[in-house]
Amino acid sequence: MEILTLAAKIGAYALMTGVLLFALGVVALRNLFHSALCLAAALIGIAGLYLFFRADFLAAVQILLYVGAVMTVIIFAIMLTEHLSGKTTIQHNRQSLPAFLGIAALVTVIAKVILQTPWPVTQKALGAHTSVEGIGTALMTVYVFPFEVISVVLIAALIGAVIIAKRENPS
Amino acid sequence: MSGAGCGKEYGKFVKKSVPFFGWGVLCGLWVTLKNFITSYFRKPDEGGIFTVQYPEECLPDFEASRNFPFLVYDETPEKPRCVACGICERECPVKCIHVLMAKDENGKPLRRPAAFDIDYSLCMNCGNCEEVCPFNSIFMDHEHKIAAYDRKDLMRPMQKLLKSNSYFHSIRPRDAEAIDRAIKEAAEKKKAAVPAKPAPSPEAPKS
Amino acid sequence: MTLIPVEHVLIFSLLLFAIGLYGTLTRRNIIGILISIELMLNAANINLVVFAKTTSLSPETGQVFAVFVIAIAAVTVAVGLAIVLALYRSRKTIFADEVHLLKW
Amino acid sequence: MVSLFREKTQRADGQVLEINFGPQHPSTHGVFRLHTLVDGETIREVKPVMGYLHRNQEQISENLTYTGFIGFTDRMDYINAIPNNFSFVLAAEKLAGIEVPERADHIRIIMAELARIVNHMAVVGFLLNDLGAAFTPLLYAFRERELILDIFEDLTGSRMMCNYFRIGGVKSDLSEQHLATIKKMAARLPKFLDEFETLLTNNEILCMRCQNTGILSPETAVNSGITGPALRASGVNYDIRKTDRYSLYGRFDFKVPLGKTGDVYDRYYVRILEIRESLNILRQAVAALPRGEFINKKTAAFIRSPRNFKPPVGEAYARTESPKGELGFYILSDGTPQPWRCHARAPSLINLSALETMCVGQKIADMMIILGSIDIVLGETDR
Amino acid sequence: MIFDPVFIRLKALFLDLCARFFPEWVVMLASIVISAVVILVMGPVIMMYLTLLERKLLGRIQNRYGPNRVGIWGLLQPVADGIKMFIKEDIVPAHADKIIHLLAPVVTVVPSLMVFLVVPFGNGMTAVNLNIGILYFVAISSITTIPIFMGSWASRNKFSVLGGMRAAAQMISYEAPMTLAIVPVIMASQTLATATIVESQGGGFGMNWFIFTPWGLLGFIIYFFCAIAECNRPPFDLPEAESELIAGFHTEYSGMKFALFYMAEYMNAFTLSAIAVTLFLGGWQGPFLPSWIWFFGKTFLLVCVMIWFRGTFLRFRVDHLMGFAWKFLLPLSLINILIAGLWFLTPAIAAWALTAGLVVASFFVFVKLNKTFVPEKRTYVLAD
Repeated sequence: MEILTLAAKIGAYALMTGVLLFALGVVALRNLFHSALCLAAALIGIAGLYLFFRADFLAAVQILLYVGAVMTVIIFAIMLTEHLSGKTTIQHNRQSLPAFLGIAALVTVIAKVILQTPWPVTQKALGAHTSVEGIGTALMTVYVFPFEVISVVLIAALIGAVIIAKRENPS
Repeated sequence: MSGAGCGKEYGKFVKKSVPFFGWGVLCGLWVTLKNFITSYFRKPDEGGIFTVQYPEECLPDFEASRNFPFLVYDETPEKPRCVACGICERECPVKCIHVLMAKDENGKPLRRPAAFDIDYSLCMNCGNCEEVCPFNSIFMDHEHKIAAYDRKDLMRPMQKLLKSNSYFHSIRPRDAEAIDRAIKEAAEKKKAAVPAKPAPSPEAPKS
Repeated sequence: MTLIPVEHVLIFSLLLFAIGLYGTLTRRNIIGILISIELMLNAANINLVVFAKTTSLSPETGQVFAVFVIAIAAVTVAVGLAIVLALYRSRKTIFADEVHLLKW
Repeated sequence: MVSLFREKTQRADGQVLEINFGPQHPSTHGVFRLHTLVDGETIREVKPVMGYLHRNQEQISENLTYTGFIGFTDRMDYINAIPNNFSFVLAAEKLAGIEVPERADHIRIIMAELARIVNHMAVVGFLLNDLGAAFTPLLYAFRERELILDIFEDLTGSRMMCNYFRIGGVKSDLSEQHLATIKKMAARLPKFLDEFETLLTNNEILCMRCQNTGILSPETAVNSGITGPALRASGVNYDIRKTDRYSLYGRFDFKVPLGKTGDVYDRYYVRILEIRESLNILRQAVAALPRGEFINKKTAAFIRSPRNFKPPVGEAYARTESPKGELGFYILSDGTPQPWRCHARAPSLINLSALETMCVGQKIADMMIILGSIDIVLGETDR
Repeated sequence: MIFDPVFIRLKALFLDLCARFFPEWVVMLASIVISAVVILVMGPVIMMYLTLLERKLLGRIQNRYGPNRVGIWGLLQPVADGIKMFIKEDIVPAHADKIIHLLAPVVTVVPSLMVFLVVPFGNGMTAVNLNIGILYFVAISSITTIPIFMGSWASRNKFSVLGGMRAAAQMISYEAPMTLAIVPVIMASQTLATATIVESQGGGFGMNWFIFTPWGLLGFIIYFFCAIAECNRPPFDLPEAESELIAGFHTEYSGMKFALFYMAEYMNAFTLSAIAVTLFLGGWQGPFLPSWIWFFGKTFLLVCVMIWFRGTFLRFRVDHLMGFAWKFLLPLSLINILIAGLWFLTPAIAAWALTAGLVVASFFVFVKLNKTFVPEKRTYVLAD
């Protein structure tokens, strides 16, 4: 049976490198439409990762919300703003070198911190498989206040987006 | 001018009111369902399936239907009725008939066509040539399978155009008898009046 | 979950966050910036889930917070793109460095 | 491709697209281009571009005899040839002062009304096909239309290119057997019409799509010279069969259906009512068919020798109520067997002039059904 | 019923066979591979014979025969279509974005195949019994907007961009009512897993399928309309409306790529009606016949209803489409959740009367609110 676990491990690492590659695609590609599609692929990869962590409710929500809704809005925006000819202008501004150096420094610092701290991995948590019912009850009992606040924020965003994007109808 | 008021307002043609929102659509669904079910057992002429499986079955041709012209000969293809007078060539609206009168060795015109071509790719099946021909020699055929790989094949020479009088009887029985009767009468009148100047060309009353 | 040590996943989400940050800083197109912000939010989400699975007492908290983060991300995209559309309609351009009325 | 709207697309804000609903588009009923300026889904401007099917028919008529040209008039409004023959022959008779025997006139009216039914069924069928009913109403309408086309083939020799009318009468007589099939068809058609109406007239989606789209007010209709069902759907009571009473239309009593708002729905339903009225006339004409010859004795000879038909010098204009509108033929004769000038007043061309006023502000999907509802045929528009 | 688990026994037999020769993990792998292969074979075959079924039924509605030249009753017609699609030249427009143009058909087919994972074909015959079954189905069916965008944007042609925009707008606005129409079913069966949903509808000679409850009927109607909209079939086939946009987002596709789009559309139609059967028509529950015959019978019945709709309905316009979803179906589905809640709280008899009355009342209230949808009454003058 350990072959299957080995296969799962290799699968997880492959998935992670895949997501990183797609993320690089998002940042580096000149054509905006291609980078949006790379983001979609990265999000699906991350949903796969959640499945690997046996958080299947979250994987489904991630695909439903991110890939289904957020990506569609982004592609709508791309379609409305880019004219069909699609001649790609330069996509990166001048600060790319200083930004790269700064981020590299940040990464080394945080990586050192991650590798040194002894993460308290408790055996009990590993076994527990969070089911959909668990999340449902948590949402409705412990986190009911943030749940209501989120719905208010969503309504506010909805109305705000409509007002900003609404075109004053031509007379 | 606007006649909205001047006619009697017919209540009958007020569009029927719809009991509830989805009613019209449900009636439409009922009509298609009814057609679907009855298509299995209704006879073709009252609304059943009337498709004809073309290559195997074929719709019977109507007698008067006109497709492409053809020449008639009485006994042998060498003696067609046509006398190469050229009236049909002149009257054809699309100019698709070309006639050449035969000449014997010392140049005297014979009353026979040497060449009679009809360009089937130009012909529009109007049937004028059949009407204007004084010698009842050109008629409209029923045969419509004339597809060809090359436009040159559609230029029909005389040999291909000539068809026997019996074929003419087979496709258009009524017209054929009327014309034969007219020709027989004209022949007797001519025999009876042989001493006198031959009668003018026989008037074929079109039935 | 015991298959992969926690550190590897954290390194992975750190790299993802770094790529997102790089994208936000260097892209000229505002939609490109919004896309990179999405990447950063996702990196944070992965951390939430991993910590919930390995270290916390009640395993659902991580996933519930992840759901809230996804909702917030949807809000940012919706409002951000509404602004982008209004901007495109009035200025015909959506390049961040060309929209510089406040700069003198 | 020079763009008519080049400067407009640059200046306008928002997503202004310049789309060509090009010559080979599935729903423009033939070769016809709509050069449209579209903002999102709503239409800003429409410029019809025609002339793809111009065959120079009027020039050809100048070196053809009158009988020879009748074959060409079939090809103008190729959906039904009879109304074209009718008005050309009427113009020639008015020019030469030939009167038509009773039986010939009755046969002409029977054929004209059959052609009107054929045309309205085809138009309603194609309009609903544009609306997307996957061919079902079209095939129901065509199932009945086949019966009439069989009558045409049996009588005139060809289903659509009839070439049946001659100056002074018709080419061949209407036998008893033809009358029987016409009566059988007339008996069966109302049953079909009721079924067609239950399928469609109260259909919610049809009402949603067609009501209040492409509204043509009576004033603009009259000013832009629209005639036919499109005009009557806007409420203007103008039917040449009633105003001119040409041929024998004075003897038959029939009604002229008028709409009120003049939108696509009214144009669709006025055509269905007109089919019922045509059936009415057909029954009366078949009942009142007298005996006698089917062509004026003097002009019968001209069939055999068209060159002898030399109308006097002069001009004549005769118009009839073709299913698409007022179809008129103006013939100028210089005494020779060939007309000096022969011009056809094609209703499709003139009905197109109101297309832009109807389409501006509507959606793209509506433009197609508005075009379908005013029922144009490119053979007649471009001649 | 000996026929019922025939496929399960077949698979078990095969697994014992290979258990003798291979180690333990290969057997586990084999069982996954078997169900995967069955789905990968069954999907396209179902799609092929759905196209034939559609052309035959449409023919019969329109008083003509369907295809009957290839094979006895035209049974080999799908094979002929398949060969035709292989042979046809694959045209890629000059300015098109080559990679995305190639990728779009692939990305359409993948989600429609993945949905088969969750469909309960028979008693114990679900490929993978995920405990988030229905949520997985909703998530995967929400991905289908992305390939439509890819297809329309990559072809660089105005018609396909318009078609793409319309398709995406339609997909999103019909996803909301569909998801909300599923909620009452989850409330009734207390679980997301499809197999247990079907089990909770068992017994009583089919009388306690969910469709026989007022909220179930309303939910089924809403779900069915959204399912038709989701797979772009008439009366919602606006994105590829031939009369206006030629073929919408797959205008520039031909040959095998077009076949993939075509296959995805029909597989979507099959899976959406399969899920409709699972949720509302009691999946494989049925008195005598084996379970999978019940399932396939009901699904094909629903697909025939979709084909029947295609033969009768006209096409919606874009704003009607949106209005119908947001202003009519969405409020109805929200009210439906309320009604389902009342249904579980009130005792039996009162529950029936109350909920049935509420369902009818809400239908008429929302019809009144949407004045534009109700057709006007027209009068016609017959002047002389």
